[in-house]
Amino acid sequence: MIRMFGVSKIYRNGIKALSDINFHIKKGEFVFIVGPSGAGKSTLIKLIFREELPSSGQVIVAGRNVARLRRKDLPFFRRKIGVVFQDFRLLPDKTVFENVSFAMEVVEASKSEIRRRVPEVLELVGLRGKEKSMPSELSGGEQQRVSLARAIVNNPEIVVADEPTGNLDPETSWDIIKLLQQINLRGTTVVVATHESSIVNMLRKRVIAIEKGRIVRDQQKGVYNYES
Amino acid sequence: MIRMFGVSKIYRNGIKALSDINFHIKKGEFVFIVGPSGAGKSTLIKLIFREELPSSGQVIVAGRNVARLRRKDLPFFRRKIGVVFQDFRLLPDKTVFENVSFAMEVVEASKSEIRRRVPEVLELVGLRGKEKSMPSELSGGEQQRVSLARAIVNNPEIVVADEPTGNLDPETSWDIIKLLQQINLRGTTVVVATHESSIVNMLRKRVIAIEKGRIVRDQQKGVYNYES
Amino acid sequence: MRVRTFGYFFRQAVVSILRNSLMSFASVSSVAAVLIILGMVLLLGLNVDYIASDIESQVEITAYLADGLDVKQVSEIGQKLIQVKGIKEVKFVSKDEALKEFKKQLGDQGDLLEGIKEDNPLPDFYRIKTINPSDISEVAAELDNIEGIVDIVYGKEVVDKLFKLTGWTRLIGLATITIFAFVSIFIISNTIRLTVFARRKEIGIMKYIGATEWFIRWPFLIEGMLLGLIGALISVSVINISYYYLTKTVAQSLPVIKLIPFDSLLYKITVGFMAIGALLGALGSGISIRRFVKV
Amino acid sequence: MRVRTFGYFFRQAVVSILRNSLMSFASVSSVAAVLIILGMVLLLGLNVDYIASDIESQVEITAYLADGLDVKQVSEIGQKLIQVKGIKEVKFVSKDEALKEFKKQLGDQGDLLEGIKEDNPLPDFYRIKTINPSDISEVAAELDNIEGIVDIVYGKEVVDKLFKLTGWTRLIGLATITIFAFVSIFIISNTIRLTVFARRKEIGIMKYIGATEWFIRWPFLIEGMLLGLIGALISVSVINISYYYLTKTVAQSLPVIKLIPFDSLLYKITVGFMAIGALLGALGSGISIRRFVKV
Ligand SMILES: Nc1ncnc2c1ncn2[C@@H]1O[C@H](COP(=O)(O)OP(=O)(O)OP(=O)(O)O)[C@@H](O)[C@H]1O
Ligand SMILES: Nc1ncnc2c1ncn2[C@@H]1O[C@H](COP(=O)(O)OP(=O)(O)OP(=O)(O)O)[C@@H](O)[C@H]1O
Ligand SMILES: [Mg+2]
Ligand SMILES: [Mg+2]
Repeated sequence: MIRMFGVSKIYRNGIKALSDINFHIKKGEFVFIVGPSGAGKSTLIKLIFREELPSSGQVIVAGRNVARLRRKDLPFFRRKIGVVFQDFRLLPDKTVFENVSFAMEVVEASKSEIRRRVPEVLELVGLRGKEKSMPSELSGGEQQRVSLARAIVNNPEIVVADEPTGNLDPETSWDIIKLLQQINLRGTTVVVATHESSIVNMLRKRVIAIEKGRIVRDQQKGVYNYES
Repeated sequence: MIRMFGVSKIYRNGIKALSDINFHIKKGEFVFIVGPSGAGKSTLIKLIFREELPSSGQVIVAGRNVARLRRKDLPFFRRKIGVVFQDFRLLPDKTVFENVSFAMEVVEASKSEIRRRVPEVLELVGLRGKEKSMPSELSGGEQQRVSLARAIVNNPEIVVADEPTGNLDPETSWDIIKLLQQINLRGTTVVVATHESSIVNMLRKRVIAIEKGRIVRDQQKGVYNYES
Repeated sequence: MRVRTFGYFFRQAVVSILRNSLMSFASVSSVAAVLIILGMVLLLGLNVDYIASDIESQVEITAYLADGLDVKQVSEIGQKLIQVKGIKEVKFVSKDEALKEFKKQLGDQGDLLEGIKEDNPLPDFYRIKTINPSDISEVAAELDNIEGIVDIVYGKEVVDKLFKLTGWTRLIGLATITIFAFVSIFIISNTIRLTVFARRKEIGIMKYIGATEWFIRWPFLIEGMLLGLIGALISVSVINISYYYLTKTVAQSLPVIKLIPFDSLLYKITVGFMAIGALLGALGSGISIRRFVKV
Repeated sequence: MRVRTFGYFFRQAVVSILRNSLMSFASVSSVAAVLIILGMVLLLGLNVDYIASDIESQVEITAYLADGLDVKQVSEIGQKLIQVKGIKEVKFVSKDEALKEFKKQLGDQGDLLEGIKEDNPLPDFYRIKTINPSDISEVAAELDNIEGIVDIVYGKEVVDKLFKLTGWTRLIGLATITIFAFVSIFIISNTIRLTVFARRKEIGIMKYIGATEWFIRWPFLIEGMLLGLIGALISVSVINISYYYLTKTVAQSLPVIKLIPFDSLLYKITVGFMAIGALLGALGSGISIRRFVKV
């Protein structure tokens, strides 16, 4: 489902965020990306949904080489991927409901479908009753969950989540991770960049560890830290 | 240093974020604020540096009743408090160096002072070499550390940090917490809202736990969770 | 695209205008201000043209007749004149009428002619207006070979000067209107552009969610269109009301100056400006969004 | 506040303009466009006033003298006239000169007067210009009791009409300039306001860091001032160059129309517009930032 061959990424200011990344995530896998702050996790995730293009190497997602996507195909490619952004990226002028429904409007879902599905997803992430709040009226954790709700509302083939529990207490974090697991069980490929060692250690899923832009470990049923 | 008497906060949309909060944090204390997402931690912190005013009750910080501060005294009051924001709040048009030096320009520090102190603080938070980056060119954790650097650069009397490690890996988190402890040892009052149970449990500092806007526990040498 | 999606775009645009009320207000009022100015200039230019045409239309040829023609001969010449191409109007002036007119022209000094009354030296003449005032020289040349006409006078110098002047006035008027129109387009699209700038991050977010470029564009286009339309609406209201009172006041205090009547302009300017406002708003928004929508 | 802090503000403003280059460009060009238009209107208005004054200054009184005065008497009257308050210029015209002039005025029809040559019925007269053209009636009244003057003519109706017309033209010109000036102020401050809107979040952040209101304001004020100043600079360049060529072209092709000479305007408009640009930029920025700086 997601493959990278010899990928490296050098930002415009000369910073080398990734070097020689190779991996293959199969359909239906659940993968954690771990590594210290600034290691390149977010960059890796941005390559998947083509926010950034690789400086060299090939990124192949859902059978498409992202570098070769034509401009008009890009939106349709991105609809296959639900993204939870590290910085949430909610639309500041839209309510919680509208932020989530926006993703469905984009794919021209029917009104009745939207009315049914959006509350359902908001319920799943524990945000019932916040439908009419604006993002600026939410706590950090609540914003993060709106971002998650938006990512999963269209049942995408792939969900990539960049620190989806960074602003959440352990209990809520667990609920969110369970939700991602459920989605994964239904066949969705799930990639989660995270710092939460307890969650990684508990779940025993595949772990790709990055340090200074290089994969230092790629382990099935892995833990957060080799040494621990 | 920080006292609240019967404080409650109702936001304009009618949401009751805090009810009947009472506590007293003494000069030089190190306090964790914990609680589930949406409990009211950020609201509590916003009351301390007067981003928000209490709907009822008294908030007294550094001997001043925040509700009675005159507009012209407000900036000077705020300079006593270094804040790490949950959403970082970096100035998007300024480089990392400028973001930190801005806090010193505000107090009209001398040029030589700024040239000496800013690199020193950036070194402390592990951001050496990122001086010239713009916030948009930083990873989430790097941005968070810039926010921290800015909060401590002027050696304020009080440091309040809203989830200062939410975007950091465990190791970097520990470095940051140690930094806060050092600052605390020099006499600064430190208030940290956090979800990181491992850190809270390890440090055994005073813990104020909030749930649904109420203090449910205020414990010296506390842990993250009663039950755990 | 479904009709329902279009309804969604429209609602999004309206909601966005309301939620960004400060910014909407700033841009609508700028658009209105610019269009009011453009309207003023346009009305000024049109009126200058109108007055110039009015003055030009008073230009005429005087065809002096030979002395001692009888009534039949005179009317025959009249018949011939009417058939000449380019002539609009022909009026006979007898020598007596001519003297009266001449006296009147002289005003205070008219008394000087008192002595000439008995032996009127002035000839009869035809006063001729051309369909197209600027064709006057050609038409005058045609009259030369009509028998019974002894002299053709049309103040060549004065007429040439007049046309030069009205020509210049028209040119300056047109140039001014054109410049103002371009500047207005520029300012309006710049204003709308600034409102888009303020929201450029949203555009990026929408793209990462899988919105097509047009899905992002449409609400912005509609929003720009609505902002432009509202601005235009305000401007035409102000222009119409002001012009109504201006024509009324001028008609009372300065009847010499003939302005274009209010009624005949109202409709065109209203429709035209609404169209301009809507178009420029949509364009300004569309152009500035391009930069952010791409990539 | 230290001088060094002010240097910091200035640097911040410049850096901010450069980093927000797209937005800076949009607002500078809008300011320039608005000021170019204002400049055009201002020059038009000033020139209309200039031309109106020129026409007014040609208004004159004709004081007809009694028949058969000798040279001494005539020059005595001249002496008296010069001493009358409000009179600028006095010129004697003999009956022969008068007839010649009259003929010239009649042009083609001048031949009609051929017969009168021998027995010239026209009187000698003085042609009088007043210092202040609009005082003409009062001055004329004063002349009534000077001996030897039999009639005083100054075309009361024509002069009244002329002053009514120039008065109206001036009024409309002034009104137009005033309206344009206000609209320009409005658009410029609106434009600068939009650039501040786009950065309102930064202002909040600065406050929470403990910046005083003036510490936040100064860089924005300076930035607004600089944007206004640059816009004004562009506009005065365009205005000066265009006006230079306009005066040159008009002097060649339409020497009848006397425009205000280029040199005498250049300096005032340049300085004035720079000041306006800087002031409006700073004000627009200052006013719009108030809303965000407070609380
Ligand atoms: N747009 C950018 N331009 C330039 N450099 C960038 C950009 N984005 C990230 N970087 C740099 O690339 C490196 C990797 O960043 P990335 O965001 O991938 O880290 P990360 O692993 O997600 O870190 P964190 O856990 O702190 O979010 C960092 O050193 C960062 O400063
Ligand atoms: N500006 C606001 N206007 C209205 N409601 C708000 C506002 N800010 C926060 N709230 C609401 O107040 C409650 C408390 O929010 P707060 O940000 O204090 O939570 P928190 O404890 O910091 O949560 P988290 O751990 O997720 O950051 C939440 O229900 C939130 O939706
Ligand atoms: Mg990251
Ligand atoms: Mg919070």
